[in-house]
Order: sequence, then C-alpha cells, then structure tokens
Amino acid sequence: MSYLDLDNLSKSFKDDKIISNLNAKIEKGEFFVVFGPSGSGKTVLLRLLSGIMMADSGEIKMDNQIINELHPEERDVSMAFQNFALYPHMKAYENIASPLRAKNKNMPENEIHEKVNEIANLLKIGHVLNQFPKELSNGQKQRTSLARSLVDKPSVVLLDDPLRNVDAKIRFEMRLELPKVLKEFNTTVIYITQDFREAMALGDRIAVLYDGKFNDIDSPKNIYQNPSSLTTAKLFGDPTINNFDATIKKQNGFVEVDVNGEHF
Amino acid sequence: MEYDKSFFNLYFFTIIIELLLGLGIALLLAKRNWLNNILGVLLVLPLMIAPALASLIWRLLINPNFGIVNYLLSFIGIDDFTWASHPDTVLFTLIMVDVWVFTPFIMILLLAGLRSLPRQPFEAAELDGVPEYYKFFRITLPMLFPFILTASLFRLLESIQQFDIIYALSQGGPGESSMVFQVSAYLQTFQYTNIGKAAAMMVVLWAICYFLCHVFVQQWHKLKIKTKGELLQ
Amino acid sequence: MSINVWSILKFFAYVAIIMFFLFPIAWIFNMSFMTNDEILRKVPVLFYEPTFKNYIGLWEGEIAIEGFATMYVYFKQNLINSAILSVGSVSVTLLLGVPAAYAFARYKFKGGEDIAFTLLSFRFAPALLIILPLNLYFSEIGLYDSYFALIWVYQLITLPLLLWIVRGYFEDISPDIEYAYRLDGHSWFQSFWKISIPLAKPGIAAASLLCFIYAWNNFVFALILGSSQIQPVTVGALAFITASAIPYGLIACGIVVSVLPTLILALFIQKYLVQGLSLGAIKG
Amino acid sequence: MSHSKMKSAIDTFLKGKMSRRDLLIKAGRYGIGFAALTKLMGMQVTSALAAQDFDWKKHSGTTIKLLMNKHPYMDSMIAELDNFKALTGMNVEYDIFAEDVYFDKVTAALSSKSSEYDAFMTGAYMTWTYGPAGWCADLNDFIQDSNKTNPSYNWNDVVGNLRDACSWSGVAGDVPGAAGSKQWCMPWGFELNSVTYNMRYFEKAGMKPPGDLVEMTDQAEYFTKNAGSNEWSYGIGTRGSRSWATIHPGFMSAYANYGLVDFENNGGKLKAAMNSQASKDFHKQWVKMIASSGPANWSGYTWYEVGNDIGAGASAMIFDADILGYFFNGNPDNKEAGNFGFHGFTPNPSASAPTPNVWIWSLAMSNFSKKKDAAWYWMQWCNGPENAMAGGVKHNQVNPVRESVWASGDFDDKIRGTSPGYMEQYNSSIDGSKIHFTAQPLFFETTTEWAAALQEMQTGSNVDETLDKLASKIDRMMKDVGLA
Repeated sequence: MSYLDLDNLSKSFKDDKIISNLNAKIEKGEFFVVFGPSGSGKTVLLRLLSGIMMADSGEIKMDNQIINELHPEERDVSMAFQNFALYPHMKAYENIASPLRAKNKNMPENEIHEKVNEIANLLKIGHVLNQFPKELSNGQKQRTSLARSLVDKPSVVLLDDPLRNVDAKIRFEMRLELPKVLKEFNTTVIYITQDFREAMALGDRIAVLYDGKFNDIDSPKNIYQNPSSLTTAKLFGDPTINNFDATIKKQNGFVEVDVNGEHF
Repeated sequence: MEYDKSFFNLYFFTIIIELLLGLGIALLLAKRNWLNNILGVLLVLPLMIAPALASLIWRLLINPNFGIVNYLLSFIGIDDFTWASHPDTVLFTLIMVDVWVFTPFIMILLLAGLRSLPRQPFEAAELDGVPEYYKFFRITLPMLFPFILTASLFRLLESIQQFDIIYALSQGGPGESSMVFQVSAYLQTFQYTNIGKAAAMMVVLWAICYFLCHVFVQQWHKLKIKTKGELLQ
Repeated sequence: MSINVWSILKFFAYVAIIMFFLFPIAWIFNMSFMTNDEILRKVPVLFYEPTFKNYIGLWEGEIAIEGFATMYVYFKQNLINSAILSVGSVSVTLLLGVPAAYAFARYKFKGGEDIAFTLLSFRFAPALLIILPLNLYFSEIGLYDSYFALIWVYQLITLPLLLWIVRGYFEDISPDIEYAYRLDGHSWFQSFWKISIPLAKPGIAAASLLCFIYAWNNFVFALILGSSQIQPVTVGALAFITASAIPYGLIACGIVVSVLPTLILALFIQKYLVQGLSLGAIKG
Repeated sequence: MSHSKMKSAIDTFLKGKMSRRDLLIKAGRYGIGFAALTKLMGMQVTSALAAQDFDWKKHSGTTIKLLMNKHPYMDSMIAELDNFKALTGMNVEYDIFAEDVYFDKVTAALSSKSSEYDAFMTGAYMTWTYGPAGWCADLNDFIQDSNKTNPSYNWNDVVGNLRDACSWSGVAGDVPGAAGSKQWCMPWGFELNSVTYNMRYFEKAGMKPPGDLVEMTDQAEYFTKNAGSNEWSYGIGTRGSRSWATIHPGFMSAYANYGLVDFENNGGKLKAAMNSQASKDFHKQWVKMIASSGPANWSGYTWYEVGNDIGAGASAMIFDADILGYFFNGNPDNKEAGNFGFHGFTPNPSASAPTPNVWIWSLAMSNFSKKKDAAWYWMQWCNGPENAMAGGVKHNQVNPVRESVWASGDFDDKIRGTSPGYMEQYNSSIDGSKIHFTAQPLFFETTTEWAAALQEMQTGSNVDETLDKLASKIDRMMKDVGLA
C-alpha cells in the first residue's frame, strides 16, 4: 500500500489543461523527484498536493484518506517555496518556529526554542536566527525556508525547486547535504526540479512530467538508460549537445535527427 | 458651453502641476533622515486644513490691503497683483490655492509608494553603474506608475466635483472667467433652487467621471500586470 | 562640480517648498496670537505682544466684546463632533474596507472588478447630487441629525479611498507568503491577521490618515444632514464671522486647534508610513 | 404710589384698551419720563402679556425648532427667550448656521419638505422662490386671526414699507404689498443702504460726506490717490462678489435713485431694462468709481470684507448697509471703531431724498411644520412690540422694524450716543426705502448675471456692449420661463 496516492488528477486554467489524468503512488519515506521542463505544471502539482489549489477531478489519497477537500492548514504537508516565501516582518527564528506555534498550540517556549535551534544548527543557520529575512543572503534564506518546512517533522515535505534561486556554489553544497538532512527526518519528500542532474543526484525515484502527466516513473538509473520516449530521452540528454535547433522525426521506423539540414 | 475652456484649463493644469510637484517632493523626501521625516509630516499640513477655511485664510493672505503675501511681493517689485479679481489672474490664483491644499495628497501617496518599492532592481542597477536619470526613468518611474495613477485618479475625480475653493475665491468670476460646472451646479441647487436642472447637470458630471474613471482603472490594471511582470496563476 | 550644482539646486528646492507650503501655515500660527487690530495692518507687524485671548475665548466659548456684545462660540462641541465623526468613519472604513480590499486583491471572483469599480464610483457621486435626496431620505427614516447617519454617509468618501489604496498594497504581497503561513498550520484568518495586514501596514496607515483628513475636513454633508448640535469644526469655524467683525485671529486660532488632532495622528502614523521599505523585499 | 397707578395704566395699554398717546399723557401726568416708562414696561411685559385676554399657555409643553442665521438679531432674541418660555410654557430649540452657508441649509431643509424646522429666518427675495413653491406659509392666516394673535400685537406698528416688502402675489411684475399679496414672511430687522464714513479721515481731508454720486466718486478718488502716505488704502467700499448680494445694496439704491428700473413690466411680460441709455450712463459712472477707487480686489468682495475694511481703516467710506457700519463701529476690536459717521445718501443730483433698496431679515414659517400654531406664538412674540423694544434698547436689534421702537426715547438716546448721524440717516431714508427690484421668480439668476456683468465692466470690458449682452441674456432667461 502506497502512502501517497494520486489518482487521475486533473487541473486546468480556462482552456489550458495543465495536468490531466495524472497518476502516481509514492511510498512512505521516499525521496520522489518530479522532473520536467519549465511550464510543465510541476508547481501546479505541488499546489494541488499542498491544498493551495483544488484539483478539478481525481483524488489525492494520503495514508488512505482522501484529502482533496482539506485546507492547506489541515493537511500534514509542508512546503518550501521556490521564492522562499519567508515572512519579512518576522526574524528567522520566528519564521522557523511558525509551524510549531500553529500546530501545537501549547508547546512550551523552551521546547520550541530547542526544536528551532536543533534544525537551525543542522542546516547551519544557528547564527542568523535573530535576523530579518532581508538581512539574510539567498543561501541563508533558502536554508531558513527549508528549516521552516522541516521543523515540525511533517509526513510529507514538498520542495519547490529550492535550489533554483541560490548561486552555483551553494547549490552544489546543498545537493550533497540535502539528502542527508532529509534522511534524518524519515519523511516523504516530493522534490521538484528542472535540472536533470539534480534529479538524478537526489531522487529515489524520478517522475518525468510533461504533457500534463507523469511519462516515466522510475529510478534515476532506469530512466537514464531506458527512457520510455524520445522526449524523456531528450530531456535527460546533456544540454550542451542538444543546444542546436534540431528536429527529431520518426521515419521508416528509424529515428531521424535533423540538425541544420543534416540527417543523422 | 461657455466655460468649457476654463474647465479644461483648470483641471488639467492643476492636476499636472500637483502631480509633478508631488512627485518632485516625494523624490526629494524619499531618503530617510530627520529633516525629511519631519517635512514628510509638516508638508501634509495644508491638506489638514479644510478647503473652506484654507480659502478664507488665503483671501486674507492675498488681500491687497492687509495681505502678507502682497506685502512680501512688493519687495520683489510686484505691486497690485490682481489675484482672483481679474480674469487674467484668476485661474492662476485658483490653481495656486488648489496646489497648496492638495499637492500633499499626491505627495503622501507617492512617498509611501516610493518607500515601498522593492530594492533589488535599484541594487542591481547600482552594481551595474547605471546613471541616475536612467534609474529614474527606467526603474523608479515605471514601478511608481500604479501609485501615480491612483493618486491622479483620486485628484481628478475630486477636483471635478470640488467647488469650495473656487466658490470661496471667485464664485466663478470675474464675469464667467472661472465658471466651472460644479459652481454653476451649486448655484442652480442652492441659490436658484432649480434642483431638477442641477441634478441633470450633476448626472452629466457623474457620467464624465464614470468614463474617466473607467479609462483610468483599465490603465491601472494593465500597468499592474506589466510592472509585476507575472501575475500569479 | 556637478555634485555641487546638484546640491545647490536641491537646497533651493527645499527652501522653495518650505516657503510655499509652510509659510502660510506659520503665518496662520502667528495670527492666532494676534488681535484683529494687529492682523489688519497695511504694513504687517512683526513684533507684538502675543495674546492668548483667542485660545481662551475658544476654550471658554464666550468672548466678551467690551461694551458691545458677547459672542458665543461652540467650538469645543464642534471639536468633539469632528472627533466622533472622523474616528467613527475611519473605524467603520477600516472594518469594512480592509477585508474588502483584500478580497478584491486576492480573489478574482466573478463580477469582483465591477463591484470594486462601483464602490469607487461612490467616490465621484457629486455631493450636490446626492445630498438633497439623502436629506429627504434621512428625514423620513428619522436619521436626520445623527452621528450614525453622517458616519454612514462619510463612507462614500473614505471607503473607496481606503479600498483602492490598500488594495494595491495587498496586491504587492506575494500570495506564497500567505500560503506558506497556512501550510504551517494557520487558518485563513490567522494568515490575514498576522501576515497580510502587517505587510500592508504602510498602505493602511497612509490610507487611514488620508481618510481621517477627508472625514475631518468634510463640510457639506454635516452641514445639510445635521443640526448645529453635531456640526464639525469646519462648519463651526465659519460661524466666527459676525456682522461686527471678521475675527481673523480667532479663525486662525480655530484652524490651529482643529489641525492639531490630525497632526498628532500623522506624527503617530508616520513611523508606519516610513516603515514601507524597511520591511522591504516583500517579494522574496 | 404713582408707580402702582402707572402699572395699571400700562396694563390697560398693553391690553390694547388705551392708545399709546393716552399712555404717554398719563405717564407725563405722573411725572414719569419716557426712559423710565420703557424700563417699567420691560419689567411688566411678561406679566402684562400673561394677563391679557389671550391664552398664551395654549401650546404649553410644545417644543418648536428654529433654523436661524448667526446674527446679532438672533443673539438678542436668545437673550430674551426665557421670557417667552415663561410666558407660554413652550420650549424653543434652534439651529444656528453661519451666514455663508445659512441659505444652503434653508434650501436643503425646505426642498426636502422636512418638518424638522417650524420657523426660520429669511430675506424677502428668498420668499419670491419659497412662497410660490409652497415652502412657506401665508402669515395673513395668522396675523388676521384674532384667535391666534394676541391683542397687543399691533401689526400696523411695523413700518409699512417693510410689511409690503415681505409680501407678494406671486405674479411676476406685481409690486410687493399690492392687493392680493400673501404675507410670506414678517419683518424682524432691516438694513438701509446708506453711507458710513470714517469721520477722522474726512476731517483730515477737509471733506463732508458726499452729496451725490459724482461727488462720492471724486472723494473716493482723492482718498485712493492719497493712500500712500496715509493710513487708509482706498476711497469707497462696495461689494463685488459674483452674486445677487453685489447688486442689492449700494448699487441698487443708487440705481433706483436715478429713477432706473431693472425690468419694464408690460402687462406681466418682463423686459430687461439694464441697457437703457440712462442705465448705461449710470453704469459708467458706477464702474468708473469702483474701478478707480474701490478696493483693489473688488470683484469677490462680500459684505464682511466691506465691513472689515472700514473697520480696520482701509476704506474711507462704504455705501452699504447702515447696520454694517453700526456694528463695526460698535465693536472695539476694530481699529476704527467709534470713528464712523452715518449719512443718508442721495446719489442722483436731481433727486430730493435717498431711496435705499432695503434688505429685511424676516421670519417665515415652514409650510411643512406640524406645529404651525405654536410656531406662530413664537413669531408674534419675537417681533411683537415688547420684544422689539427689548431688542432695540437692551440689545443690538438695529434696525428695529417697529415705529414704536424708533419713537422711543431710550432707543433714540442709545443710537445717538454711539452713532453720529444715524437717526438723521434713518429719518431721511425710510420713506424712500423699499425693494426696488421687480418681484419675479428668477431674481437670483438675473442679479447674479448682473453682478457678473459688473465684474466684467470693472475689469475693462465695454459698458454698452456688456449691458446689451446682459439684457438679451436676461430676456432669454425670462423667455424660458414664459415671462417675456
């Protein structure tokens, strides 16, 4: 029995089908990466899961409960936003403590203090807890945002391309660090990225999202070696090579690649 | 109608002057220091005086017999300025008092707007060593535009209806030289008791406002979307 | 060199602005300590013995004109009326306007823009057009001469102003910040109260101040819809003019006193107005 | 001893059973001077009225509400109001508004047919609109009804010109007071437009107050030309705002003195007459005067600025309401208070007496009042002989509308003591004073246009052309309402 069950999820805006009949089963404790080109509906998917948006049809089951109609605050889900979404008028400490205060009405102040410090130290931001978001570097903001999503040990953590807005050095560091931290929490992670290397580095499984659905769901290795379609294969190709205008055609049972008039 | 021209002159000049002046002051005061903070409050003072009372005091200030303003002007060689009592100077006088009273309204809104602009674009521009005027025209002004539109919308709507300053200073005279729609509607209502006729004029005025407002609001929405770059969802 | 020119220009701009906007204010303040005789001179008197007669007269409500008559002013009551009307109006406006502004900013519901525009159109309903029907209506339902009725009518002026200014500020707040707060486990109301309102505070402060000023300065609604018992200072101060003098000193004094509450409010609110950017980086 | 006998004589008088003449003879017999008699009467007024064959208590317990203008008349009424309350057991509430906004308030209240106010202050011109519109009651229904009006009220004691001026048939062109007129309001206090001049300045210049408009123009010019080294700033103060108020005081008084009329009445059809040759000549003279030696910012000038300027010594004389001079003269806060002389002014060299256009502060009854009878009790008390006397003698109720007050020694003493020439001015002017306008429903429209035309002429436009334009404009306006 899977922990998170997405059954025929659909969502469209006006006439635009963003997600159509999407299915997935995600296990407890799994690091599940959703990979797809920009505009493929990754963020919408996360918003459906978090309750920020409601699905047009289909079901989201969590631990066998249908949670479609639940408000964000009623779902045992946390999320780190791509743009961090820190509360500008609260210090980093209060940002991180926010879920603790919300979900555990009577948690004593010292326990909150302990938990905030624990996660902050783990993410190496213990020294900036007294600062406002605008005083933090992007890397620190990103860690604060992560800390906020993890501090209350939610069952499911949604990470919306968290490394997108930080510079290359930090991104590299975090790519190594993140799985370790998340493992300690033994939580289900749904991680969104449009960087296939990141997807391959982090995911237990990778789901490839385009055309509104998951086209492959498999381990990084399998997807890389046996993509189910050309599109998937192309997405996982090395970007430098594919940097030409190329037309890919299936002709006479062969794959024909046409780059600047030359056939392969 | 015979007062179309002064109607046009009055509103458009007034609002443009108030906008430019309000924007200028807001930019001057944008930086936070003690002087600017104090001025930011003190410069709102004219707005805090009811227009009816402000006009009464201005009548005294520009009175040729006792007015301090006239007295001071005589030092720079301006004697017997006719203010609201001559067709050549009445519009100037009305605009001046309106500007005095209502520029602070624009100033407050734009100052609040200026101070709430996000910093990143400015920081980036500074790093790139972009010249001041470029920063102003390419960053400040476009980002401030929704605020400018809001401010001018309210000023426009208000000044189209507002009559107390004009009525107190010139009653639309001398002759017909400063006669505007709302003063004549006021006369129709309260002096001539042609309430029906006045109501008809007011409905026309309302329709004009409605139309102007509609145009403004549409522009406002467009600009909002444009300056935001992306609108969520 | 160019920096010098720039700062000299700036200096003159400051001087010009202060002269134009603040000199009349300073002169009004000055006049409030003068007698009419001292004010009405061909050559202005610069040195005179300040008198508190005007202030005392306003406070006591009775000004004896020696050997002639006694003048009664009801300025204290006018001040109280202004305070009740303005505070009442702004409170109601905040209560109705802030949630409404939020709704218009956040929820693109059907007809939402039309409702927002209709509310805005109240603002330009010419006072002269609506005042007589309103008078008739209020007389009929027994609301003539009540604070309640005036506060209600004042919403025509204050509500659209607040709605449209604050709406812009709400729109500037990234919705993700609110979602993040709700994902933390807070209810919609908590996120509105703890996130949206604090972040829109500079806008709410600026709009409230403007609403207060407009309510305080309103003239025609109170005049027509109320008895002299509930008239604000704006109408009250005009009654200083009598058949035997225009007491400019007293009028100046009335202006000074009537501006003080608004000025104090502005000073109090100023820290929010200034706060704007210091919270900064609302978008990330 | 004689006092108690006198009291009974006064009682008899107050009951209307003794003529004033008889009373005075009796007083003389008892050796009581006029002043003492007046005082004695004042003390006894309330009890005397109460003792009449008239049920003053009929509306006891009723509250009426007044809409009033901020004015010394109102102050003097309030000062005596307790007497009325004691006499009738009624309660009186009042709303007072500044003159700047007063008529806005009246229009709003009446046009919405509000029963809020039972009686209000008004001018006669306003009733030309209010009356035919059905907003105010015809007071004849009350004055002529002996069941409603106390026996000593004596309506005929009110100056006849004023009584007439407050009544009108409602037919455009009909003379106020002519047969078929309705009494839309009753006079309470009035103003004659005469000359108030600064005696100190005139003495310094070696002048006497002007004999006619030409002399006035010359004198005014002298003052304006010699303003530099002197205290004053200019010669003659008149109103100049774009409003009926500019036409009705000095201007209309002088206009009428030249025998000029605003309209020619051809059997109910009115034709504007401002552009007759005589009128054009008059306008030229007038415009020359105000342009050369009126206030520098003449257009826009209201009554209180005219008063303010003479009070502060900026103008040497004004051609405006006599009471304006009177009040500014009396208020010691004005720099030149106490220096004013009054002068009945005959602008036309070939006219024999002044013909001031009259402004009458009057009392009218709202037709929407639900307590008309009670309101009438207050009205007949308010401008009744007793209260008029108290107002004139004890307070600042100038000019009183009752001949008995003018004839009283106390009032005479009071006025002569403070205002040189005032009584003479009154005596020379009152007979020629009336409303010199043609009564018609567009009074405010036409006079406002007239004022606007004056403003144009004062700032340099051609008098003949401007007046022709004005006349045709006014003819058009009259035609629109079927009056031309």
